[in-house]
Amino acid sequence: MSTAFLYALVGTGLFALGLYALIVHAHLLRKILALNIMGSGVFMVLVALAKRTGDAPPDAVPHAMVITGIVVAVSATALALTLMLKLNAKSGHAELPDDRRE
Amino acid sequence: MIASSLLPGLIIFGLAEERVRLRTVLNLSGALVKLVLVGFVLWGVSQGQQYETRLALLPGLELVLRAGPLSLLFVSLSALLWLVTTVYAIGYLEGSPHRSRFFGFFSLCVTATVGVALSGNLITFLLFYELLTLATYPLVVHRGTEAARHAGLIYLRYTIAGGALLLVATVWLYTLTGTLEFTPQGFLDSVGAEQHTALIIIFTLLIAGFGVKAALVPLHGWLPLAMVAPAPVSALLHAVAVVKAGAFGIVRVVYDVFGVEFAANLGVLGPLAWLAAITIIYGSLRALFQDDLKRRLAFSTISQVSYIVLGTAIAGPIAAIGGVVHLVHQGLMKITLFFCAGNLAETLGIHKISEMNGVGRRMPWTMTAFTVGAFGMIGAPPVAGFVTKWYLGLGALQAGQEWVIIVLAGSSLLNAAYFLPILHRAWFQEPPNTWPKEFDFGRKETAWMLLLPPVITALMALAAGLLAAVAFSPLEWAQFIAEQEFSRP
Amino acid sequence: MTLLTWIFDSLLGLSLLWLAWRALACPNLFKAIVLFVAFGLLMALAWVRLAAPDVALAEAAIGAGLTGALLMAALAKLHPTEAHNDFAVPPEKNVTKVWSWQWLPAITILLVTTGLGYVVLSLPPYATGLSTEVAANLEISGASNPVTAVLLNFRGYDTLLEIVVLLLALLGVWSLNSADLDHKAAPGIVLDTLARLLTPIFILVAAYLLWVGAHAPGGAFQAGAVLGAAGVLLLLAGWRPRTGLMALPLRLVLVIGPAIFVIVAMLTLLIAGQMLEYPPTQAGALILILETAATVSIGVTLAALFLGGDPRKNNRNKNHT
Amino acid sequence: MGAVFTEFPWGVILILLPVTGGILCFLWPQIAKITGLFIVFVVALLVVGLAWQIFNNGVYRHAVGGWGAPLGVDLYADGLSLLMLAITALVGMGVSVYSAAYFKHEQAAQFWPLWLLLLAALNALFLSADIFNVYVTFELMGLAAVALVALAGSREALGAAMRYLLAALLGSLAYLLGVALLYHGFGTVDIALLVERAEPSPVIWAALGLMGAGLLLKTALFPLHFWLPPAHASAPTPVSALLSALVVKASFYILLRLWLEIFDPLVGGAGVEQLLGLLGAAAILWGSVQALRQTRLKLLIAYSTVAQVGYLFLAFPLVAAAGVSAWSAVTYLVLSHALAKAAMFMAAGNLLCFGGHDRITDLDRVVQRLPLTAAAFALAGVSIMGLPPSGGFIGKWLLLEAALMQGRWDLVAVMILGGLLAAGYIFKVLGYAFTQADISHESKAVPASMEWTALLLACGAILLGFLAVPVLSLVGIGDPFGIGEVRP
Repeated sequence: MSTAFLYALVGTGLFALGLYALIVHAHLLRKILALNIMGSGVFMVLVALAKRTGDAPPDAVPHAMVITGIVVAVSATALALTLMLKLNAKSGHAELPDDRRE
Repeated sequence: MIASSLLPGLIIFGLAEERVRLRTVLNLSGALVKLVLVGFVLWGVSQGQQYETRLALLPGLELVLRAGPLSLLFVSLSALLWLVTTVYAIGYLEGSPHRSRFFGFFSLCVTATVGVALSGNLITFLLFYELLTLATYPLVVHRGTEAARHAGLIYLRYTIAGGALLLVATVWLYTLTGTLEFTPQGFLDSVGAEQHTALIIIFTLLIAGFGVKAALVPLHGWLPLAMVAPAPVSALLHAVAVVKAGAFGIVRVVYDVFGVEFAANLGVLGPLAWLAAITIIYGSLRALFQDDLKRRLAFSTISQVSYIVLGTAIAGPIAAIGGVVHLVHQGLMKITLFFCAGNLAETLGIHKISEMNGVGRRMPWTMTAFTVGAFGMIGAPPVAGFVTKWYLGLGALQAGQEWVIIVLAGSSLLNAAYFLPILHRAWFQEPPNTWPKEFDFGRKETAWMLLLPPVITALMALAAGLLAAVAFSPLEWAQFIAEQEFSRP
Repeated sequence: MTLLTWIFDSLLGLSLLWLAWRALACPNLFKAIVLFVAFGLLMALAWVRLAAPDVALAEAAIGAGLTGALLMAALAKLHPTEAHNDFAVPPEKNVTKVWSWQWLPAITILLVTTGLGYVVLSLPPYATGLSTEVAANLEISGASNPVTAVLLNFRGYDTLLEIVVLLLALLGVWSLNSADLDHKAAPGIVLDTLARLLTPIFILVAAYLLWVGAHAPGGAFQAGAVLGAAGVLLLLAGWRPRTGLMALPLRLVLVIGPAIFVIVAMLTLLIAGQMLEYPPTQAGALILILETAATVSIGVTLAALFLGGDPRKNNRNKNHT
Repeated sequence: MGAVFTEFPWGVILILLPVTGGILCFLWPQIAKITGLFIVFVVALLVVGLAWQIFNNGVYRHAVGGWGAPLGVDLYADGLSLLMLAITALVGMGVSVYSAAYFKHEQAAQFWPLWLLLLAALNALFLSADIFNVYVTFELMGLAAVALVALAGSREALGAAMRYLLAALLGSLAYLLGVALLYHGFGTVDIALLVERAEPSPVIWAALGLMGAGLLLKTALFPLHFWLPPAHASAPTPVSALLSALVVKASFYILLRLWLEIFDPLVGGAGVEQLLGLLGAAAILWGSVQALRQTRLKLLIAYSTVAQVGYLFLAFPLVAAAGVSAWSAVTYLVLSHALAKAAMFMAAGNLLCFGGHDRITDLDRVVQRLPLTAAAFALAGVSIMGLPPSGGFIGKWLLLEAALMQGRWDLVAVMILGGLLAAGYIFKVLGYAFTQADISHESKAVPASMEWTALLLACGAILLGFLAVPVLSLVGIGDPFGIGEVRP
């Protein structure tokens, strides 16, 4: 198996791990971490598969996409963290209110 | 023609509560203009002119308004009665709150009725029919009490569900035929025999949908409850708008969608006739046991409207005349009765039949009008109701359906049984010393705006019976319509 | 591929997965964040192995560095009882719960991932993507580093929107929160000195990355991130900008990136007929202008995000509470 | 003169102008309201210009940077995009006028830049022809929407915004993974090129699964709707209107595009449509029943959105035999729901503002004294129930027609039942408009502009019922539904 596919598989694995953690964990900080790791997984798939060029330099377009993605991810993370803190200050919890308690 | 009541309606919504005079002027002028227009078109059509308006609604579907003979019969009725009812309502609601809202929806309601009458195809019909539902709901709940809200809810449940059935049936019909245009003798000849089961289901759906408003048993549950509405609303609901729209819908379906012959071949008219007969008897029986005057009238309506359906379902030209002409006759008579009931309630506070002892001496004009209406309902000559029953009976014999005669006779007996005691009480019993709640109108028996309308409608009912053979009488029109339907080119 | 690199790649991949797992599962949130930062650094290593040095730089600076700092700062501000109690349910209850419902997502995700893995492997082993097109047009793009060419020229429109996303995040944060502008005493002499020493160096590094980005790994995002890091360091050391600067001047600096981008987009639309179509002769200069503006905005925005609130609202909110 | 109109790059300005506006509003909050209103109205004019252009020249295509796909990003507009842009501009104007009176002081300063950037994101989304670019616009839209929800500041709003953000990010990541697979499978992210290059393969299925799941989550199709009711109900009123009317439709639009262009030709007929239809039916029933059970007005309206989204998905299984009707129905439902739901939320907002609460059982004190608002709610309700004459009726008619053509009685039943339930929950509210209640004292005046915008939008939804022929012919430009080629 070539490097490209090896890392691409790692990427899908990261995506899956993040998804699982996002679903089962209640703490918002953990959910935010999970989304970041999912994101890393997706970026990994994008970049890894760009290296299927043999000895030639890899495809630069996915690289640019990933850089865009990283900036978007940090923006979203910052907003999410602020929301979490604000929610925490208002309710004393850093979990989402349960649906059933409505 | 539609605009003549839509525009005042919309303007009235915007009017402040205090602008009584302006509102009255708008209302009456709208009604008069409409009447004049109707007269004009009536004359035009009798000269062989065509009036038609088309507006594209969807690719392949248009909004069609067409003034055919059947439409005009209904339009003339509603235009005439609207004017009368408007006068009555202005008198009736003097001083009560939310009048702008009331008259706004009132006008919308008539708009919808005229739309229903003039519809040239099923989708236009459906459109105005639903508009009618929406416009009448605020009228039913106008009083704003808990009972009114409840009645409104029941009313909606029935009518919206009925509307949904209509929608399915209409769309289905459209997918089968590709047209919805009302055509004398129907437009289904092209549909292959393998689709006949589907057509029977469609017919059932359509009848069920219209039957809700026409209050066919067992779909009549909303009507007695809706009696909580103010008297002019009841009058309008029963005589002109809602119930009639349902009955009119059934007539349209049988004549202009399916065609009498086609429907008879499908075998759907027999059950419809039976359903109508059951409704006639059931409504009369229930009416017999009501002490509340308006409720008795309501069950009477259930019974009477089915004459129209019956006339349609018998599938013979003479019965058809009876059915169609009853559309007008029942309207005239029933509106008289409701106006009178309203007068009794507004003047003396009488709601129950047991309180009506000797009321004829206190309010002779009102009760005379009431008597005319009641005799008409029973079918005694020379009031209009007699003409209906005569033609229905003849038609049934002609079509070889003798059982209908028994139904007619039975229902006439029952009608007599629930109206005659009222008349007896009113005219021949001693009046009590005090009425439940008397309002003072000086030397007159009640306000003239309340008194005039029932007297006029009673006179018209009499006239329709006496002058049935004159040109332009309802009977003449009905004969014209029946000829169109039954004469194959 | 030699056996040695294969072993190295496998080990790196496995450690990435393991670190991610630990970061998501370890009960202590502080540890989790540390593990996440470590994960980010290993990711950077992986990017290098995948011949993506630009991504590696961005990941190290933004993905691991700034995200880590944001996470740490947030953790510090969390309500004390929440910061350490990271599972909603107490552990013993958690165990019983595992069997009641957690197996369902686990199995579903496992199946889906297996499917995804199969799909990934079904791709052709050799594909050039758009690299030939990129290479063919590199000459006239105004940048010899293909990643910069894609970011600022070929797909410059994406980048325009992305800078707006960053600004938007700041708008969101500011609408939620106000920032504390009181000067803080430096937490320690070490940090203070470090900050004073490192800030100029960081700025220099940022300038270098920006300049070199045109033909070598680096560029606006990496430079902006380094600039942001300098800001974070200053903020950590207790430095707070003067209130007078917080009004219009700060906002002007924050929007200079998106603003210049929009202006360039409009001008190119008017002159060349297509949005962001640079005349080949001026492409290099235009890209440099865009990148400089973007760097400044990115750096300041990132630092402002770290500050975590709207400095303008500070005084008003104090009066309320 | 004509040439100026037909050659002018309306589409690009549609994106750049609101971005500029957002920046200006951020820089000078004092003039945010004026700037915002001005920009939104100019955007509406630009849409008219674009419509003129598309009408004369056919589809609009703009190669950003002059490169053209696959290297560059393309903008693309056909009849469908145009209609989405138009409805965005229309609802956007309404919301802007409403907001000008609704938001005060500091909140206004925060609202306008966020809203203008959201408008830019929506316009960019409807013009995009590039699936990675769509990802970026999604993030722009998502973050703006979340920040707008959080503007309400209450605990419920913050929780709802958080949930919304997590769902939006998850959806975006799933979508992005799909983009990654498509790019590496076929070497492009341009939709038109993907259509040429794509062929049935595991990649297509995986991409469909990932992008589909992500987009369904964003569109809030049952059972992925969990985030929608709290977010739409607790947001500030103009934001609720924007979210329900436009933002949900944006992800649906992309789903529709991708399905029509890429996936349907490759995997159509393999049961995916049926699944979508099934979920749509479930959404209608579940959303309607939940709406009926709510005690708070805004939650009721939010659940109604869940149900209405379901109708859009009923069209998918109906395309095989009745493509024209089904897709026309979808277009119409999208348009009329946008107008009606925006009007409905605004009406609810007026009641909330007037009476200080939105408990349905206590509405009697409020509804009576805001006749314009009550009328707006009622007219919007007519469209939502699908009663004639209204845009909703036309949509429902077309959808019923399609279902009957195909003999799908199950779907017919669902539609009818959904309509009845809708009537149930709408009249549950309207019934109170007619009850007699004593005058209460704790009430605030509602600005006339807020009442009138609600009413005008509702009238728009009704009026739409008479415009089917021109609207549907406009959608047909560029043949977005592929009706030109009849499928076997």
